[in-house]
Amino acid sequence: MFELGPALHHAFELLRGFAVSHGMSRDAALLLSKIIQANILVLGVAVIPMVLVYAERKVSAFMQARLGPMHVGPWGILQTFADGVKLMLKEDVVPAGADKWVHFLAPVVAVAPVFVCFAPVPFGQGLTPVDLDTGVLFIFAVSGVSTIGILLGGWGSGNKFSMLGGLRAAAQLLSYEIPRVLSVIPVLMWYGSMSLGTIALAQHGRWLGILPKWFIFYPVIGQIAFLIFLISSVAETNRTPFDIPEAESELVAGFHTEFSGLKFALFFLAEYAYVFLASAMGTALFLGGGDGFLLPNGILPSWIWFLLKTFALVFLFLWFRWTYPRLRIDRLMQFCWKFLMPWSFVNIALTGLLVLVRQR
Amino acid sequence: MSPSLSSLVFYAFSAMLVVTAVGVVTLRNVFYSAVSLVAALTIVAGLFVLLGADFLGAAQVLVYVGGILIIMLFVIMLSQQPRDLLQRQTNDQWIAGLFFALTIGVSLVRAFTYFVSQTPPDGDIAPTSASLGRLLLGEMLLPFEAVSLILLAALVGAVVFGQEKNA
Amino acid sequence: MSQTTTPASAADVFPQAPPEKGMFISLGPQHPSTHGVLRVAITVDGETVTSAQPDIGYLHRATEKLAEKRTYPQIIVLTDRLDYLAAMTNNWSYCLAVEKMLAVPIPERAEYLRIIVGELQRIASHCVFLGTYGIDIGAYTPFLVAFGRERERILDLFEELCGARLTYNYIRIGGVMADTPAGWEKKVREFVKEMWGHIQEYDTLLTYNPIFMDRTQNIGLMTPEMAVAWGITGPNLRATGFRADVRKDDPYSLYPQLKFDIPVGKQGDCWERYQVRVSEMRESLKMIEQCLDRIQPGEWMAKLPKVYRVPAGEGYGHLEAPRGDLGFYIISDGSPSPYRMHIRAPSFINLQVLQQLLKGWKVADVVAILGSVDIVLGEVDR
Amino acid sequence: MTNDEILAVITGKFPEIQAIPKVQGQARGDELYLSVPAQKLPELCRFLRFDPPLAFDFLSFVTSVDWKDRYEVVYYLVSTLHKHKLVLKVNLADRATPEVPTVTDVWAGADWQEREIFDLMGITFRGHYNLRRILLPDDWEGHPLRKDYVPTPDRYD
Repeated sequence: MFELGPALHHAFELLRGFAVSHGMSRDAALLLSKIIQANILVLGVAVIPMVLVYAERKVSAFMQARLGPMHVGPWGILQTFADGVKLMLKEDVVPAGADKWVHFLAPVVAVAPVFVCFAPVPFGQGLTPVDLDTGVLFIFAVSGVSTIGILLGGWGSGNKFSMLGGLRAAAQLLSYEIPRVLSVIPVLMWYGSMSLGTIALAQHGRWLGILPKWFIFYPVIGQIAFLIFLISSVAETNRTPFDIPEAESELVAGFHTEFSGLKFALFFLAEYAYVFLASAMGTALFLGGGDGFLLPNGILPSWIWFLLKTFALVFLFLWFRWTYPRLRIDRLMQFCWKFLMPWSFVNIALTGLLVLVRQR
Repeated sequence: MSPSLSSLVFYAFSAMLVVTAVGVVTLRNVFYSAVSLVAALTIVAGLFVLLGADFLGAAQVLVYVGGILIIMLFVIMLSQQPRDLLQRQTNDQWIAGLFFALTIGVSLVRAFTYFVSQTPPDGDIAPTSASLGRLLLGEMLLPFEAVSLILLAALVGAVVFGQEKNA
Repeated sequence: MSQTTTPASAADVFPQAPPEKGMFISLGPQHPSTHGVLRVAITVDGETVTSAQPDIGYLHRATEKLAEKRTYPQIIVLTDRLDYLAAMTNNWSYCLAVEKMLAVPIPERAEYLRIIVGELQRIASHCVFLGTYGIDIGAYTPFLVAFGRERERILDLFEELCGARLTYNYIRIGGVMADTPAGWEKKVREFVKEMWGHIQEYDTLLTYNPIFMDRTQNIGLMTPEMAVAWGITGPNLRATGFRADVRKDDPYSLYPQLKFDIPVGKQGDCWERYQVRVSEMRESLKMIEQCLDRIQPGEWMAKLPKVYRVPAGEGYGHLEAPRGDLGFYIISDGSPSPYRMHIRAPSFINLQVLQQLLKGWKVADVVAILGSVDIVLGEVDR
Repeated sequence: MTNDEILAVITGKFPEIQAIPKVQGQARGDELYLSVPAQKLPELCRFLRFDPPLAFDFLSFVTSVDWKDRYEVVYYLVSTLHKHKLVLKVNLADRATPEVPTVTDVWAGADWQEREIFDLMGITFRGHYNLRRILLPDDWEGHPLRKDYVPTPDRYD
């Protein structure tokens, strides 16, 4: 019904026409509309973590027989907004022994990649900000940069323990990036393209009328790929049961303990934005993007379906955090190198076989 | 992207690239030069994308910035003591160095001007990952496998050297 | 019925001075997982701990010196603040020692009330351990469930009984402070019925959670010889497979008439120290049910003069507190206040084994082992 | 084993140790009380610990008492196998430098308890591997549990 994609497209056409008619060159108008689109995306990515923080506090509350934030706004909806304002007003403490520039740069390098990563994500029909041909690879590449932010955070805090904490967190991110990339390769092999838009589109349609042709329902390879992707995404976003930075703060200070005020808010925003990014990628790659099920097509627009499925995956992330204790650091590394990686290789081989069979 | 806009972006990127590259060499603090190396390589990736090699740009960021430079930062953070971080970057043979740089510079400039005049800038920017993939696993299969063998040998070597004596 | 302990070999049991080399980490005294004001100085060689020296005394209130200046009933208030998570059993143990010297008969209803209240206190104390140990290992929900929901129910019952939630001062020399309010026993019975389901919940939530087991099994192993040599008592000792419980070995009150057994572990690792406490909660529930069935209305306080003098002499009374064998050694010179009172605090003696127990384990395990020993600093520092 | 059998076994090996009889009207538990000279302590403890019929493998607690004219160190022993109990009392006549040999080599559990007695009562334990203050700050003067202890005024400096 009210698909947002074409409507927005049409709006920008009108805008460009209006600008050109008022003496603006075609290029300038095009650039202007691109800038406006980018701003909408950045605003969206800045708002989503606030929704996620609220969701996390409410979900954890109900899991623990309590109510969660209730005072600020009806059912505590404005609580995260209030937290944001509080963090902005907090004094930004830079430790004496710290390296001022690196302390300033760390949150920037940790947060900036997140905004860029959302470009190729297909929010719905026609709602892909930039349908890059190498979408998946682009996201993995740019999200790798934020690991450097964590290292800078560890170094910029000036104390030996937070540096150790930063190193351990970076080691975890590096090692879990590999199974995450490997787990997505079967999807790319099967659909022959790296653009998230085309992959999501290719998953529309039904098997025998009822089972949607999502990659997760492909016999063995779908489930293995999805599970490895989910597990390594939880590890990539430093969330329980892989939250080494928090565990480190028990013994060795975590890398972001020396940051306060807005800088801490940026690290916080990065974590939740990555959770949303991982869920969005999971939806696009494994759950068929904007493709609805059960209800006949067209009742709900595709971007609503996309958001529903993404929030379902986000709920999984939240659920893990409040039920599982923390893995010890060496078990965590062992799990990655000795369990996730071999299985992702097996999965790639299996998919290769299936692709061969399909070509016959 | 009309020619005037893309050339503007190109010159901006190149200028930033030169600044960060010089920064890598001249910055007194080793950590700062590592960070400016990160910036330099990211800008190189930007240039690749500008030239239409989107796969190469993404791979550059993934491999260099996401992998190699993080290891470099690891090494710097683990090994360096704060005091000997601030070493003087330049030494007294800088005259010989300058002369050598000039000759290399002149020959490079002549080479570029020759190439630029030869190849007309092609028009549309087509996605390259498919053709690159076919090339790598088609004609170039043998060198591709050879390179992976060399990398494997390097990996095993690093682990052996990294092994602590008593382990 | 407990098996004999072979003489401990010197190497693995006896303390040696800490080595000097290795990186030094100071854990505490302000620290999320040391359960109170305790500092543990750890020297680390790479990832493994080479020596650990707990540093205590931050909460020392000289209870033993204070006792010499107070009359016998006034000291009950002091004992509340020793193991502040199990004030009932503190009061009870002190009253046992004094009653043993006074040789005064305790009415049966008072004895049953003491057992009901003592076992409820054990469940509440183990709930606290369950919650905080979950947090040490990284699981946040058990804390809200065990500490928040169950323990609150017990504290409400105690508040209804004696007006206080932590420092009850309910068990007095010769009996109990007051009879139970109307309907109190019915509420306890309801709580006990519900609690059976809750303990089942803990098993699924934490006890048999694969990551929890991975973090705690085969970690912080303790042999029975080492435990007995270090004087360890309570769940920590029983987790090593050594069946020793004051309620069975040196029975007091009406415990001989109750049917309950002593849960025992096998190899004394962190998981079994946790598991023994959870199954002990089940035994406590059994005992409370039996007491509720047998309790009759009647006298709840022995006849004692206003100011009574304990005959000169000495006496040692002890019982099975949630954290181990808590005893009071009292020397009286016939005056209204004791000449000397020594408190055998189980947490104080259990804590010293850390010097031996932490050696050789990884840094990441220190928090798990320290949490599993379950000490309360009020009792350690006295 | 009853108290008398234990007493018989001990006096068999150590003739100079006698039991402390229970005075009429004195409140006391049913344990056997022994008075032990300080220098005989290590040998007796090792005998009590490793002699099979006695097997006192569990040291419940160690404490000390200041009787104004003498100090007294009390050991409360329990055998987990035979379930019998024993109380050893060591009297230290000289008040200037009260000293008792350590028992940490027989029962490791005495480690901190002896340090606490040293800290609060001022009795040194010869041979203890780590004898320093445990509860009070290291620079504390005096031993609070002594009857003649004058509390230093509160310092707010």
